[in-house]
Amino acid sequence: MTEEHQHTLALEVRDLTRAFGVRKALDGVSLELPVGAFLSIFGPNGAGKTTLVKVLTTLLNPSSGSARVLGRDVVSDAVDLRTHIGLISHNPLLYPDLTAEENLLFFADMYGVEQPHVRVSELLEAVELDHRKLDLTRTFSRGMLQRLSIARALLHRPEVIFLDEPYSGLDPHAMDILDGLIAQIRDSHTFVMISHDLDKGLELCSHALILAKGRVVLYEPREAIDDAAFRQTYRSTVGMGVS
Amino acid sequence: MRSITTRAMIALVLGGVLTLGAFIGAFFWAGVPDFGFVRTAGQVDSVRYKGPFEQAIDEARYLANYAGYTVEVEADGESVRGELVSADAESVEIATGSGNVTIDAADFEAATVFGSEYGRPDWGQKIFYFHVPVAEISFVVFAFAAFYAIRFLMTRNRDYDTKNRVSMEVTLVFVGLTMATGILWTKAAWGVWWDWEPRLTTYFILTLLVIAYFVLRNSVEDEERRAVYGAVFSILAFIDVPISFFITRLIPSNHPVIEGGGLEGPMLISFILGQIGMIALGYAIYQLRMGEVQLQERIEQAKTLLER
Amino acid sequence: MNPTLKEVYSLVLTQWPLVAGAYALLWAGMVLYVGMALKRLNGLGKQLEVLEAAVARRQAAE
Amino acid sequence: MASASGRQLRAMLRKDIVMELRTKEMIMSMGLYSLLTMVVYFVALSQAGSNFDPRDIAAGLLWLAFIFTSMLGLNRSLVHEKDQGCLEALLLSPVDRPVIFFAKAGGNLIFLLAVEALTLPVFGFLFLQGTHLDWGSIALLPLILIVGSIGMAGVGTLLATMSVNTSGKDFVLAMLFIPLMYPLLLGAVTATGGAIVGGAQGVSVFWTGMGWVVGYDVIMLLASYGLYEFIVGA
Repeated sequence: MTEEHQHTLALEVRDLTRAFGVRKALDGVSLELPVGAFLSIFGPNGAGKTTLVKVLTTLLNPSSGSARVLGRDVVSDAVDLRTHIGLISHNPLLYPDLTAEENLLFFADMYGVEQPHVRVSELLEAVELDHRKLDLTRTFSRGMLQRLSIARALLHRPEVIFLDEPYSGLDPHAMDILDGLIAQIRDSHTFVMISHDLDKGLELCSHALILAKGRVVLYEPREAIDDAAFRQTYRSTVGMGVS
Repeated sequence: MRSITTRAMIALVLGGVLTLGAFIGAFFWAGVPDFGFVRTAGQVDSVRYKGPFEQAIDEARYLANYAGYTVEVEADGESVRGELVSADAESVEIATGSGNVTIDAADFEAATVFGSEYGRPDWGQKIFYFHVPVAEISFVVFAFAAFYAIRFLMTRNRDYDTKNRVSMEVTLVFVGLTMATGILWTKAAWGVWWDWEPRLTTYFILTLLVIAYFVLRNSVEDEERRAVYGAVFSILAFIDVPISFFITRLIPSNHPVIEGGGLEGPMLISFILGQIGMIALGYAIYQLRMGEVQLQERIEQAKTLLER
Repeated sequence: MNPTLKEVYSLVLTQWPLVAGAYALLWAGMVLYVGMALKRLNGLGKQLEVLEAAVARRQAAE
Repeated sequence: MASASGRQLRAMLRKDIVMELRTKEMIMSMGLYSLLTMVVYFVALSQAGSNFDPRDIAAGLLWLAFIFTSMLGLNRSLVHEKDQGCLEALLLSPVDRPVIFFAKAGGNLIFLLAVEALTLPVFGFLFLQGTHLDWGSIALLPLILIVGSIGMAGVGTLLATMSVNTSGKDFVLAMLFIPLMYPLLLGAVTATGGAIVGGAQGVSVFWTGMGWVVGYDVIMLLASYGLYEFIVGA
């Protein structure tokens, strides 16, 4: 990894293919994303959005091609890379039989966060859950879980945050809180978000990507996008979905 | 595609001819070995006649098994020869040319029994010419499956997964045939259909493992995950193969073990014929199934091409 | 019959049908399996022909 | 790196134990299941007559209870990880995959041993009263329980990680687990039988069985350790 890359490019994907036999979940995806950007990924079901995020978060290995996140290769520098990225999924990724505090402390241990208790109470305050920190997350509402999930993703101060349909299943109030939280950390982080919601995705993003059948259909910075044409392109890809 | 089926057909015909040849050799050419001896008072048949026998007896009651045999009994310093009528712990009765003689057991000193010895034909041994090759091939194909599993995990190339799966299928066929032929032989040789004996037990476990492999595959949705799980499980399951193979050599077992140099001439030739034939059949089945899988893949490809 | 011969032949009679039966079973199993595989192969071949003809037609039309 | 792995291993173990102590789900279900097995044993043996020696079959019955009980726990422990996608969160953290294996297997081993420690005296109380026991050789029992459970927890964790992703979890786990466990079970039952029967011969039988189980443990744990990364990443 080079210093220069680390500070200019958050994502550097070259000809990335993820295939099993003839079925290709990703088929030659290439893109670059500067640090500090907000990338929204759109596409029909089965377009390869989740696969792309899984490769970038080192959960899946690419079949061919390469991907670098913050200048770190997702295969050879995987362990190092994991300390620099966070994931907020539509699944809370929390243990229902642990309290909010225990959940965060456990993940702080996994990441080796320094002064875990200080960091955890700081984050619990930020997501306004400090009054519920001794309750089992089993008893939490969907919105509270999502907030705690954000705290979990931020524990180790990641530089790139991946969001996998974070708004699905949230009520309007919880959505507002999530919006507020993202706005708070917007400037200091790079975001990669999978979204089904065109309005929301376009509103937040600085770069937009449409995937279909594992290929890049469109990848442009926000300024270059004409909303109507973009919607048209998006709609035409939905027909190409596998489902 | 065609070439695979052609190769398969050649191997199939070759295997068929060779195993048939092994069968003919085994049943009509190779001799029937003897499975112990039976003894009789006189010569009754020349087919399996092994010659006369003499059995020394040191106590009167041991003569009880030899009624009808010619015996020579030493008693009180005298020797009496004739056909044994009866014998027990008290007395021995012998029919001589000059009437029956009864000897008190207390006077008994020694006796010799005379008669003929016959080989008992061991037809069960004929299973050896095909059961053993089938079982061997089941192990060998399983080894191939495990090898492809390792290759798959190393490369993530789907072709190796296909080879692993097809090898396991061929293993299942051969394991099934080994079980079926083995059970019939068990009935012939031991008089029971099944015995929880080390070799049989470990082979039964092997059968379950091969079936479990397919149960596992069928219950996994995602294609790649299915391949990985299948590969990992076939490697773990392969550990039972050496156990099953060597267990008859480690633990006392009723199951016959082939010892080197036991076979000669027609027997050896028939056996080797059977082995080569079975290898050819295994190869043929493997290629046949591979051809089928590849055809299926081509059909899938054509379908996706048309749906585009 | 002489008891000895009876014993000798009884062994021959019980063992030999079982062993020959085992061989017959082996062959029946093999033939059945291979037959089924060949039948499936044949069916797939036909299906492929239909599909490839369709692909050729499609390509000619384009 | 080693210290990081150690910290992560401890964290995962502590998390499993805290969760278990809170819900008591695994211990309760496994413990009750093994007690129910005892009732079934009583029914099964009720026609055996008075002159049969329960010591002859005690080892087999014990391990029968252990193996079925262990499957219950193995399934639970991985379902916990799968339920809310927590396994994914673990995989996202900078942890070596074998550490996850050792943590899960370690947790399972602890719960398995706890249930065995509960079952063993109950079994002895219910079935072995009034029989002659050689306490010198009975003292060897914990050894075979621990060594046997290590193999069960190790291989079981690997297989449960697979079966939790299949349709028909419990059945698939049983189908994979029991045949693979056969060599271990045979050795463990042999050793346990030797310890229960006692005497010089019993002790020698015990060590033979132990040898088998230790050999099995070494081979299977190495294989599971090597293969876990593929399973958990798939």
